[in-house]
Amino acid sequence: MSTLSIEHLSIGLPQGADRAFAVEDVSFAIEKGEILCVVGESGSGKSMTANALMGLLPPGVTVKSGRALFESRDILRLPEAEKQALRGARIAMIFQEPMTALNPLMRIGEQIAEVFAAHDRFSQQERRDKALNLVREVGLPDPEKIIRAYPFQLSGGQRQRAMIAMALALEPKLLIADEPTTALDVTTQAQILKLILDLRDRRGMAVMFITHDFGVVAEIADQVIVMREGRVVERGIAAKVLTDPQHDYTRRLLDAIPTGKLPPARAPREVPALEIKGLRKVYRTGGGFFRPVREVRAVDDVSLTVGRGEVLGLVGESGSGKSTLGRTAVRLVTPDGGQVLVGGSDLAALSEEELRKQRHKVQMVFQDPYASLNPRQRIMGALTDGPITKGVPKAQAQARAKELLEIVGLGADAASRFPHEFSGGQRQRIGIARALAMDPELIIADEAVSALDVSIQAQVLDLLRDLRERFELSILFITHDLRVAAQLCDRIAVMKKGKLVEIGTVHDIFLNPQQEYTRQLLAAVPGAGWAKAGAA
Amino acid sequence: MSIVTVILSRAFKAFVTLLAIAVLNFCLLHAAPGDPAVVLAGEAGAADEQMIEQLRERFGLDQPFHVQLGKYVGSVLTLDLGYSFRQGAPVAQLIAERLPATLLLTLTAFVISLVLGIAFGVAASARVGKASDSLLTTLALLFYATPLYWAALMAVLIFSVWLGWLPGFGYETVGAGYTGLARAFDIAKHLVLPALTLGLFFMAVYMRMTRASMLEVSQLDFVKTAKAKGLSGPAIRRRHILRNAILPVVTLAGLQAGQLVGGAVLTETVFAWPGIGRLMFESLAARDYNTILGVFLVSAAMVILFNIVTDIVYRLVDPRIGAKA
Amino acid sequence: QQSGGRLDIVVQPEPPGLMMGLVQNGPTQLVAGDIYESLLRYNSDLEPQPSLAESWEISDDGLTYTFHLHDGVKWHDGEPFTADDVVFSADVFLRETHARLRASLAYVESITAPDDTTVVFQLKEPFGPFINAFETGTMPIVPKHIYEGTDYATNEMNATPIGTGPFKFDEWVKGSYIHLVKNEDYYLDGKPYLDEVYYRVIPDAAARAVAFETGEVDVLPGGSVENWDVPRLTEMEGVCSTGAGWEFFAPLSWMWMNNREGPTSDVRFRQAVMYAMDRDFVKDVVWNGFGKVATGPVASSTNYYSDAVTQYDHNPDKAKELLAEMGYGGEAVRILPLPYGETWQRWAEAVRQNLSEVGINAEIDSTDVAGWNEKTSQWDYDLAFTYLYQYGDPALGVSRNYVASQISKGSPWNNVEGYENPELDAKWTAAAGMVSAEDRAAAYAEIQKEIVDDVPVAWLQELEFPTIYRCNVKDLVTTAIGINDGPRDAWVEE
Amino acid sequence: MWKRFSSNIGAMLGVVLLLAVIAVAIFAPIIFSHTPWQMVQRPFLTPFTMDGLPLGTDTLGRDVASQLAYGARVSLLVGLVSTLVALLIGVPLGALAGFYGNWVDEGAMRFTEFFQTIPNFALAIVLVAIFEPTLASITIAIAIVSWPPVARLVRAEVMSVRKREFVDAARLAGLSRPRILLTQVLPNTVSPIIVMASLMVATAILLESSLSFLGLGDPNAMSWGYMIGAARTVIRSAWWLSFFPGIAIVLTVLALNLIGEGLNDALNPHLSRKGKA
Ligand SMILES: Nc1ncnc2c1ncn2[C@@H]1O[C@H](COP(=O)(O)OP(=O)(O)OP(=O)(O)O)[C@@H](O)[C@H]1O
Ligand SMILES: Nc1ncnc2c1ncn2[C@@H]1O[C@H](COP(=O)(O)OP(=O)(O)OP(=O)(O)O)[C@@H](O)[C@H]1O
Ligand SMILES: [Mg+2]
Ligand SMILES: [Mg+2]
Repeated sequence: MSTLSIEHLSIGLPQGADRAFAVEDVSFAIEKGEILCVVGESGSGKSMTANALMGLLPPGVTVKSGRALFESRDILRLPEAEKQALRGARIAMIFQEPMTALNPLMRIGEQIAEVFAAHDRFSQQERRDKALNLVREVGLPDPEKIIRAYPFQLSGGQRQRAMIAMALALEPKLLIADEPTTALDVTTQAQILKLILDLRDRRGMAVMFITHDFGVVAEIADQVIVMREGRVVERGIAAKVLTDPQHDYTRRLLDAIPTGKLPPARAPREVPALEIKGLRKVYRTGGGFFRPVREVRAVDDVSLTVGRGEVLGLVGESGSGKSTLGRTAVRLVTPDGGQVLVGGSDLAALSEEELRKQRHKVQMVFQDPYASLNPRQRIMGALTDGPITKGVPKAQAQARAKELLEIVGLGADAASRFPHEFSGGQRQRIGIARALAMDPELIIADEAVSALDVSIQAQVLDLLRDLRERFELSILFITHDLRVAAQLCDRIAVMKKGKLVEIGTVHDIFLNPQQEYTRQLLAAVPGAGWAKAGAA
Repeated sequence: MSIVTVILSRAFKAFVTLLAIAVLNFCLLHAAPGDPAVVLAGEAGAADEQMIEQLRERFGLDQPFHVQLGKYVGSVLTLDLGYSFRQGAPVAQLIAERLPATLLLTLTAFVISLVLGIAFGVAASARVGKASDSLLTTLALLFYATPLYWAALMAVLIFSVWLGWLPGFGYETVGAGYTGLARAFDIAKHLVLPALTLGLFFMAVYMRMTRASMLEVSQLDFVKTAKAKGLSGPAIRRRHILRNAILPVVTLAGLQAGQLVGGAVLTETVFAWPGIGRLMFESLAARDYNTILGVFLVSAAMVILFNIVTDIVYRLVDPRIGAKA
Repeated sequence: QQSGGRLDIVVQPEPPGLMMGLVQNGPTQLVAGDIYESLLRYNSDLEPQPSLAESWEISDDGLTYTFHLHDGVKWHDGEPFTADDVVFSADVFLRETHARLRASLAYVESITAPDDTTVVFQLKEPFGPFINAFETGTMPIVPKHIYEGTDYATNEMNATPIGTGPFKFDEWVKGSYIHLVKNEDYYLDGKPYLDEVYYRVIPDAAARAVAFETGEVDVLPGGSVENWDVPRLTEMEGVCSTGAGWEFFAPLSWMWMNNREGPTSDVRFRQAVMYAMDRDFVKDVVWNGFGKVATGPVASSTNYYSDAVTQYDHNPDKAKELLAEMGYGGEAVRILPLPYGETWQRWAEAVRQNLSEVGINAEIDSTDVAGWNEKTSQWDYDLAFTYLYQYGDPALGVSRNYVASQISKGSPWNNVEGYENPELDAKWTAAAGMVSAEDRAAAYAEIQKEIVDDVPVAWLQELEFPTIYRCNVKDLVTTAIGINDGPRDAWVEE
Repeated sequence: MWKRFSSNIGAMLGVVLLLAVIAVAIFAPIIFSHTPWQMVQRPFLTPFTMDGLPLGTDTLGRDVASQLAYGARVSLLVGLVSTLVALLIGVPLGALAGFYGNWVDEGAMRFTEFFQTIPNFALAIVLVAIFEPTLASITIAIAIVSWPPVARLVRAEVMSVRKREFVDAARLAGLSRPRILLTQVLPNTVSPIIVMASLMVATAILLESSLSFLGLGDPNAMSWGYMIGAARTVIRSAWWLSFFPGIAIVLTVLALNLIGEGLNDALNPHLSRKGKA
């Protein structure tokens, strides 16, 4: 018998929601020791399904029909008290956001032991010992110390492990993981995925794993179901769905994934658009009357060049200093040392006033399409403020703005709207149009596609590629996603802890990495094996 | 950074602030029309130039302004608050006589408002959307909108005049000769009305804040984690939500506890409570500069003290602060 | 008469100090009048009565005052009281500290003590009202052994006053109460009857009324509750009230009108103000019928009052006529009310309304006690409310407000309005020096007649502050200054 | 936004109440033929006993209803103007502190802290007493004690907005710093300021009435606090004299609070996000 079998589940949304049902007529089953991946784009109802199983639906959202059999009981219809007894003991769940999923004011050990307390198991001392064992089991270093630590003293990966320890405390039969690795960087993600696979093997739990990342699916799934707008559109053995998708939607999702396939190499560029020489930036935090100063060497003696018409990818794990480098290049951040030469003049040495006049040469496309547009300013204003300050007559700036909006595929009438009237992908394009409006020599794109869904991501990448051809643009493309970098870039630079560890053409980096660190990065990309296989 | 260094650095800043307050107030008061010598002379029922000159000389008012200011700052630096010529006693002594009453009143009001406010706030948030929640929030809004002094007048009217349950004014039964417990009980009886009226407004503030904060925290991810563990609703509220929700309330409460000392003027007036708020108000009319300045300094010191206490409490409750640096 | 018991009396506002030689304001005198004594007391007809002095004689030329003191009087600290104390108080201590007495002492040639129980005041020239200068507030006798040779103002004993009076200082809880206990060694046998007196500080007028209602206090001295509460309180069962006990002070209220500048410097304007005001309305509504509309500078209860003067009734038309005649052009006139509570505030509002009804552009200048003192003593006002005690004789409490020699910046107790009339000045001086009562009466009648036509100030009302008390308190008010003399004779009936 | 606001019953109730108060204030001279100071009947006339004097008369025989209406003018005026002045002090200070940071911030915040350390009601009392109670001095005193929270709020908002990427974008576009502050940052802090302002008006009305109650009101301007202060001595014999102005204050302050809360719900994107979670 299956550990869990869901039959014809429908979950109704409150009035005024984007659709009537979050989930409609969904059926599937998970066997003991099996990992079922639930994939689908944002809003497809993955989380709602999981929440319904846990009895944690938000107010207003209700199960309309169907049942979910677990240990031969319909857990959707149990009285609240029994659901409560089930939660944490028989069914456990881990969440996407490790930073906020733990109570900031409670020690890790206490939070783990609380699971026992909630179900009235064991004595005080036993709870503590068991918590310690769990911490050890999920591979957290120095368990004695960890259980006395507060969440803020742990890194994201460590917190996610603590969450998993909690979920495993009472050896549940079913583990539901709702995008548990999305917020983590690739190396940490790989570790967590490995941990889950390990635990499944050792304990034989059934796992329902929610993700929108097919790389992850390829890494761990036994079975896959694909959801779209509340319905299951495809199901099957993981390997089969990935290689031979039946449903059109699945196929589109898979196509949109940047593959490891490398574009043909282009000739190296000779004329430099941006030269960075010995750049250094140290952040000092804290400090005050009695406080010691803490220093972070965000960029440590980095030199590199971006040629005219070249796309240079800048990769590295989180916190390695990529953004700082990018922001220093446009001098949103003033460097502590070194030079930033744009068309020969040193931006780093200019005064505030002179700098304003030079600003237009380098522009930036920001990571967060929501945050980078002023919510109270119409698009036209956002696109013309800069050119007008630069001295372009108003009418001309407006005409150019409309033209640019057409180029990025939005249509001129977008100019009179406010940012909140656009989707994320559309806003990202507005951001690009805004950068182009200044007629820059160089664009810094900081994680410009990271926040986007795969399909939209693909569109934006196409647009960038196109622009590079049309305007001879130089781009410094910052990303933590090596696959994306491979798609677009001519050369790739790898950063680690503020230092540039390796730089080379895409082919060099991917096929013949020189540094151990680069190799680790490449290996950590989820589904790396599968992607390579796909490319072959 | 250890708590000791925090306190030290805060104490230093506090001292600077207090000095600045002394200077500002000194200038302010001396800008006021009205001359303490004239007032004192006027009160005597008759006055002539000779008398006023004498008084001015005694008060040091015959000296140039900057000399007076320098002297005052000098004495404040040595923790001497000066002498009240009107009351014929050192200011420190006058304040020391009145301060306990004010502290008793404000601290009681503070504790009442904090405890009740948080309790009602938690209760309301647990029943959010239900009738009892609406009732509590509406009541809180009403308390919030009611002028303190008006509530006080009405309370006296109802509870001491009509019903005769509680004394309507004063600090204790004068000359009853109570000692020990009997006296404490007597004072407690006198304390009920003023503390309640003073506390009512703040109770409303804390209640609304607690409720909002509880609701906000209950949306946070870790609450979902707690639910997923199988904890019961009350346990989640107590162990997880309340602990986090109470932090902003603590901050606000710390700010207000200090302000209560200076803000009790109205309550002290209506209830004839012999505290420093009234001392200040009465000294103001007489332009008894030293006393007003003294009261100001002491209540500002209270504000600072409470802020430091809040800081420490905060540090104890929230492990993140202090460890960050 | 019964011995024992306790009295709770309201004192408002809290006195600044209890050393009567240094402070003589109302609240201080109310409390310290129990502790300190003077040579004489005065009955309600303002006739002198024995106090520290058992008997006294005045020489026929009116120049020598001889007092025979009680035997065996002791200070509260046990030291014997002697004539030296009187000489020290009058000649040394009070000369330095007591401005009002200083004016009377100017007539004194010498003060001597021929023996321990005799004191002789020798005057330079006759001064009719001198016999009225021996009231407690005017000449409190202070202990020589404590004050001689010290800085009076900062003497530590000021906090624990030592007097000869019927009650001793026990405790002062600032902001709350002052506790006095019976002086067991008092020189009058059997007196005082009460064991203890509490003076209660209750800053809010309404709370004071409540305190009386709930039985917390037994006596509300005049002016301690607002007038509107008086009928309600006196109608309560077992509550008595009396208007007596103010004869000596005879408080008279008026508005100073600035005679120096502005519209108020025109006599027609001042007369118009008198006609514009509905003083009967104020007496009936604001003062609840207590008191009397004033006819001139001298209160009707004091000596030498005369009503043969021009009467200013409520006559808006006359007022308008006068204004038109002088050509008043609507200049703004500021009214400075007395900052003594709601009654006075309402009064100013009523006056402003009256004035605006005849076309005077009046507004109220608001200020506190200090501001009032400052503005009046610096002459920065147009119309300013005040009331003054008359101390039983026009020469003590009236003339000081109208003679040119009393024009002096810095005090609110003199000729603040700036009225100058040399002819009248001479008459005031002459009247003060007359020995025979009839002569003085005639002289003062003439002065009153003349000054009322000049309207240097706008006389408002003779104030009456009823003392409210429980009827079982007997003999509470026995002198012309009422409970300010201390409840020496009071007793409580069980 | 208006939709969200108007669907909030409490907020709409607040708007209706406030509009009513404003209407009464504006039309007071039309509704009443006499000024609030005019003695029109015998004193202490009980409410609802005489035509034309629905709320009775006060200690001097003046019309309580007319006083109430004229009092609304003063209360609203003081509330609005003092809030405006407080905003004029607090917004620029907070904005500069939050935007420029460093020593500007340090200086401005020390200054603000300093004012927060002085007990504010006591400070208001002293200010009014010193500058003598007139509408202007009362308004300014209230403004002086109520701007620090504004400065703090604006500073916090500006600091968070300043970190948003669109500000960086504006810098890249070459806009000058003052212009960025004015056109990009400040407009995004408007919502919380509006919410706070609506609550400050309420607080200012309460403060004014408290000052008046202590005898620190402008004696030439009839206000609700003045009425209560004047009536407190007769609270036993004439309850209506303090009751009606008390109710007027409660209702007005309540209305402003309801509006403030409604605005908060409508303008605060935080809450709208909550709905989706
Ligand atoms: N509290 C709520 N009230 C109303 N509708 C909601 C609520 N929460 C989610 N929805 C809607 O339910 C649908 C399914 O949401 P769900 O959270 O399950 O999506 P998901 O697949 O988990 O997406 P994501 O990948 O973004 O987490 C969406 O249309 C969403 O807008
Ligand atoms: N304003 C700042 N103040 C202090 N430290 C900072 C600041 N900005 C960045 N840092 C620190 O500098 C280091 C590099 O940060 P940076 O944002 O450049 O990393 P990144 O490579 O872009 O990371 P990610 O992929 O997470 O965006 C990190 O350790 C970060 O904590
Ligand atoms: Mg989800
Ligand atoms: Mg970055």
